[in-house]
Amino acid sequence: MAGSDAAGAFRLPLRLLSILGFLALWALAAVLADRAEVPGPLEVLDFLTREAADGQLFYHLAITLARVAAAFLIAMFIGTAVGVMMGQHRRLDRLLDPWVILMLNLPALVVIVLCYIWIGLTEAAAVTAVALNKIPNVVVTLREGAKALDPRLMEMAQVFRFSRLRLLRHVILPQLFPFIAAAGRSGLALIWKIVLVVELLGRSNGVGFQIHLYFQLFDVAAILGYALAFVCVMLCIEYIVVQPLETHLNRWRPGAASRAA
Amino acid sequence: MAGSDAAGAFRLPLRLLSILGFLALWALAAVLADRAEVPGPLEVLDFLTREAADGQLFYHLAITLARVAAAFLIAMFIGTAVGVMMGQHRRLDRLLDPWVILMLNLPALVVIVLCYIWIGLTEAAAVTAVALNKIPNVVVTLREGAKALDPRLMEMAQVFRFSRLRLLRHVILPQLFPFIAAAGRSGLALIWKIVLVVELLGRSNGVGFQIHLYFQLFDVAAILGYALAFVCVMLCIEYIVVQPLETHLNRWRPGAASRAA
Amino acid sequence: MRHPGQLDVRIDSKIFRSADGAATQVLCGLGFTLSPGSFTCLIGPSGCGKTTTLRIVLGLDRDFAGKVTLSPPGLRMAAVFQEPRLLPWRTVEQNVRLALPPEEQGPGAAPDLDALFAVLGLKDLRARYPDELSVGLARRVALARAFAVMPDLLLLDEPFVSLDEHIADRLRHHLLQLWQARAATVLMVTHNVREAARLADRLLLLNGRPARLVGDVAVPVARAARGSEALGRFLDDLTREFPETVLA
Amino acid sequence: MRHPGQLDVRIDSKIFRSADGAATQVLCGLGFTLSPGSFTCLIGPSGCGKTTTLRIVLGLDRDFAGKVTLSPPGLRMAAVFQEPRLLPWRTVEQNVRLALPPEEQGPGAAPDLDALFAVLGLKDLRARYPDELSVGLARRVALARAFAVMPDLLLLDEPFVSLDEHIADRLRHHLLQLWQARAATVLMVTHNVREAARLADRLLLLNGRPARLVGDVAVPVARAARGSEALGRFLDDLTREFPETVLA
Amino acid sequence: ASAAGTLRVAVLKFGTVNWELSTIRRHGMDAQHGFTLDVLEMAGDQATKVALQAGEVDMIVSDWLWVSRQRAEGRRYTFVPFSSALGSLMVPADSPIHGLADLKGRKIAVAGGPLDKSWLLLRGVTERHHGFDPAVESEPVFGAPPLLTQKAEQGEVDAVLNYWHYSARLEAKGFRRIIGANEAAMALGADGPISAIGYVFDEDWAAGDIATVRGFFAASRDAKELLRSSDAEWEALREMTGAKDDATLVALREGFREGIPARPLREEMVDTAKVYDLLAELGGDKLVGGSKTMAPGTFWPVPANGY
Ligand SMILES: Nc1ncnc2c1ncn2[C@@H]1O[C@H](COP(=O)(O)OP(=O)(O)OP(=O)(O)O)[C@@H](O)[C@H]1O
Ligand SMILES: Nc1ncnc2c1ncn2[C@@H]1O[C@H](COP(=O)(O)OP(=O)(O)OP(=O)(O)O)[C@@H](O)[C@H]1O
Ligand SMILES: [Mg+2]
Ligand SMILES: [Mg+2]
Repeated sequence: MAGSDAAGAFRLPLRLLSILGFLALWALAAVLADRAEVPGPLEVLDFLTREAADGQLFYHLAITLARVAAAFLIAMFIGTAVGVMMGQHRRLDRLLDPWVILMLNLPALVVIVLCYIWIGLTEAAAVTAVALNKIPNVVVTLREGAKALDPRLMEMAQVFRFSRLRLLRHVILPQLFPFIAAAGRSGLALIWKIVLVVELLGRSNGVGFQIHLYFQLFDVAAILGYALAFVCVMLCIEYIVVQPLETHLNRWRPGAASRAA
Repeated sequence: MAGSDAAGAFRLPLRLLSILGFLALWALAAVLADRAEVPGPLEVLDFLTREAADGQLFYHLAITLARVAAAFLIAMFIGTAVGVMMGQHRRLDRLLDPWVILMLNLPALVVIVLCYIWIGLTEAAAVTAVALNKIPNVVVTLREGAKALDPRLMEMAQVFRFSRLRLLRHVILPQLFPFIAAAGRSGLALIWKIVLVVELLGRSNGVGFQIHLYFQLFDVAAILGYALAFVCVMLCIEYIVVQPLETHLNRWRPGAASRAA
Repeated sequence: MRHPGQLDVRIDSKIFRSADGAATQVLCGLGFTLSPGSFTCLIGPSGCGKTTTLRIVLGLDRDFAGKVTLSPPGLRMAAVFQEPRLLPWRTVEQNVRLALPPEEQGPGAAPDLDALFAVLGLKDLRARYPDELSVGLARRVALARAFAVMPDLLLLDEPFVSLDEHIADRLRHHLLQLWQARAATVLMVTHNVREAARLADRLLLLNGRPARLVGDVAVPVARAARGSEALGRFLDDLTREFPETVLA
Repeated sequence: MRHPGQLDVRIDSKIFRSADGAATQVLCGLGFTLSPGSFTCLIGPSGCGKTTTLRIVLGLDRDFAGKVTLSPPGLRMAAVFQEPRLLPWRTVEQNVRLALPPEEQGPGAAPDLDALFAVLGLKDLRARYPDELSVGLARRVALARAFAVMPDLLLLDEPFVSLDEHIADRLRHHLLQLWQARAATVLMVTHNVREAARLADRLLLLNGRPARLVGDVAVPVARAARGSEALGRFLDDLTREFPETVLA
Repeated sequence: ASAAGTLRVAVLKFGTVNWELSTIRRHGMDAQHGFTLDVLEMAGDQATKVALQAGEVDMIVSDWLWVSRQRAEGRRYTFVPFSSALGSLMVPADSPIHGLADLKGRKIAVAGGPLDKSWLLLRGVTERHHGFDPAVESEPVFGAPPLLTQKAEQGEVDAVLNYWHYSARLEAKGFRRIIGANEAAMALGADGPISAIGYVFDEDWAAGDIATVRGFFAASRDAKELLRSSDAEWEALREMTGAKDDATLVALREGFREGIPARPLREEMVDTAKVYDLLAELGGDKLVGGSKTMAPGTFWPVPANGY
């Protein structure tokens, strides 16, 4: 596309602009509302610096991130494996399908409480509960991906006797990539939301624990502070890890070269 | 595939088998655990019949379903539109991207509380809060779909001067279908989970309201009863509406004819 | 009756940037004018830039130095791409009908496609989906789609490969009929020089890296005499004059 | 040195069921044996079932009545599909290397592909991605992939379409060399009867609905004499004998 | 704000406050006192706060700490005691724990989080009388109250500090009470039991419809009186309490009756202020939001009506 080169140069400014625009809108809304339940960005920043100064912020953030990371890896791994198998084998799909729908629609609360009751009030129970909540989502997304696999490429691989590993790495995974990206990105967000509930119900630290503590006091600035601190971490992960990786993995698409500049 | 015809005949039995297997496993677990907080299927069924008899079950189920349906339609519609636009226009993508990540990672709690405070404790606020929670997930999934659109078909449509509507209906939507299916299926589940929280925080009816009431009494049979009642509704929707629709929309895939039998 | 257009093509330079960062100039100083109602064939070695030229003419690639003008604007255009490019989720007939201009979309306005499908041997396959067709059948559907539009300007990229000679001959004949009936302007890419000489008024020969116009030859044989010896002599001359580009 | 295989093909019936529920019998009572080291061409009108036959031979379609035996099992096999079927996310060189048998995958064991790429005119394109290639170039990569495997059994589905005659001739020559050097068994589909007569020992002619074997002709011209008049005469005879199937 | 004469209250559907409100409605006490009671039943504590802040109801039930904090931030909420039943620390019948000193190194489940009043008081009294802080030398586990009750029954924790009605349920199952939060407060200098929770509303709204508010508190007093004296009333409430057996119902009934505020408001205010200072010290800024003493006006000066 003409002009796409120029767009590359605008990337950071556009993003910055977008973030600044958000902050400006928020500040304006806070000034207009003029109520304690609607704190402005400065109040939230103020809270965050205080909380960061006494180390609380990083302590809880780190713990929550560790839980999110563990549950994410487990859920993506198991979910992708099961989803691809179900997408490829119709019998298995029919057999497991009701279970997936059940797990998908079981309220987080139920799964979490059952995990805490059965496994105990432990870290393992917390991570298991979160992973169990997320796995069916990954399964459902990756199953669609596996169903949309190009049979022509699969046939090619069969004729040239690709080993299982080669088939997976060079034929299947690249085709699943958009689905993995979708499942991963919305998955990270979902997991973090469930971690909040898990921490509320049975953990003694973490961002979710803090948010609920402040929710009892109805301290909106503190709630927003912790929420946005996590959002910032996610923004960093997105821009420092995910998007460069995505650009690299998509470099074969025509026009990718000029776009990535 | 050889034998796929035969598999068609097994479809219902396989599924039934799967559901029966689940019930059997559950009953076994309950007997083994032999504790009040692990009720068996019969206890839950008993609760459900009582709750159904006095009309409570259907009342709360209907209200929750209405909320889920409204939020689902709004979220899918807006999310698909925004996601496709972002996937197709790189500038817009860069501009809105931080907002999407923000919305994606804002805890459900924060969005819900802010909606209730700003809009009031109304049905509209509840549905808005749920839709706001889900929209970014749809956006993220459909954006991947829009990025993976086949440029060759888009060019064909351009040469033959397809109108916007024709392009959307015959070229774009069919390609987005796996992504819409993934977003829709995991979306319905996500929405229902958020509706539970919304009902906890500011409604006086609905399944979420009931589940939390019974949670305070730690009546696991009641919690499971309401959760499973909803799961049953979702199973019905899946098997009566979604899967036949999916089969119809996928009838063009080679081998679909023998598989659908 | 609308009038077919005159097409002015001037491509000063077309550069591709590939994923490894390398920039390759594919076309350089390419200029030609197609007069209304003419039939021109574009010939050149595999990978030299023929498809790129067609894409530029079709307005699908705007990232080049130069200018393409088609007057008057708003002509009916159709193309047969090098691959069939059918919508896999629409039947054969739907694929053809969807490409019709808006004014022919309604049930009443829709042209009768029976004759066209009969010529192309697609009569029994209207309800089939593209993935259920052989490659040659899919190609014929792509041809049917372009023919059904009754275009003023028709661009074809190697339209008759993967077809047996019987059906290919029938389709060449049909193409000529359509061209004459509509007085359409046709630009066709082919590797088959014999085919080009039989169909076209004029041959544009492309070669080199970057590709330039190395020859612009009017076919000197009257259409009626194209079955004869005269065509053979013309082809021999052509092979002698452009040994790098033509092997007939 | 491994030994090329003998291929026994017996397809009693092949039926396709399309999305509209209609069942079409495509092949009926097709039987032939390819002796080790032979070169056979399969010829038939577009859509008659040639690709279907190849897919059955390759083991990609098991839903048919009949039996295909290849002895001894474990032979090296390669195919050139009718479409290139490259992995779009792997470079030209990766696409070729990934198809090599496991024992040639390691960095030390990998064969030197320079000569092959040179013959195919792909030398400068090793690092390109398939979507950056013209159709003819992509087809050449698919050929390179099949040739690099050095197969005992090679199946080709219209391998030389979309190529200009210069490069097509070079590739036909290369194919013959490979065939002789490996003593491979080759089964090739083509619409170009002249090409078939130049390359093959034997022509299998397919026609009808459902398609049956209508002719099984040994090419009576010595390989050395295939440039000559003798080939022309053979083709004329063939056209006379099978007017429905052959038009040379 | 609602139409004059109507009072909208948001409460937990199965909460203790709703026992009182449903008694008021069942006996038409609202009409007797010249107002209409409109109850919005919700599923969570936070939901009632959201409802009050969104202007959806006139009154909720919460604690004076929250009210004081809100007043410090400029919102004119005020508080009228509802119950003095605070949480208590429970252990299984056969537990080796017999006093606060035995808590060292034990796993204690704490409902409501580290800023919970009862927990802070327990920490204060243990520190003062036994020389260690359970937050440091025991192992507190925070979590949802019903889940913690469950965990205590399963024996996964050694002791559980929970709201009174959860404690009452445990008592019915044979658990022992080690100390109640009110005892802790008294051990730390309060003269008598102070209220835990109370009705919370905007004082400006109350001033605008004073007759209704007075009527409500009169009705509230009548309902409490009835629940104190009549066991039959509790049969009507049985389902609402979720009691599965008679022992539980009795424990809940006795707990409720014990918690009915009986002291003069003035004395209670003085004691509450003392406890506030204590909590401000123990809980820090996080708990009280920077105001070291209880905000003036936290207690609504109910005109002499018997409390
Ligand atoms: N999946 C399918 N479902 C239904 N019909 C099919 C399917 N695949 C192929 N066919 C039909 O089977 C017939 C033979 O197809 P095949 O691809 O073998 O033809 P072919 O001889 O290779 O033709 P071409 O020269 O055009 O490549 C065609 O009529 C085709 O439409
Ligand atoms: N997106 C792209 N990025 C980089 N190079 C490209 C791209 N598209 C085409 N090319 C290169 O441009 C050259 C011309 O391609 P084009 O498709 O026009 O060839 P062609 O003349 O149509 O060949 P063929 O006869 O094989 O179809 C080729 O060398 C091709 O590799
Ligand atoms: Mg081309
Ligand atoms: Mg074929």
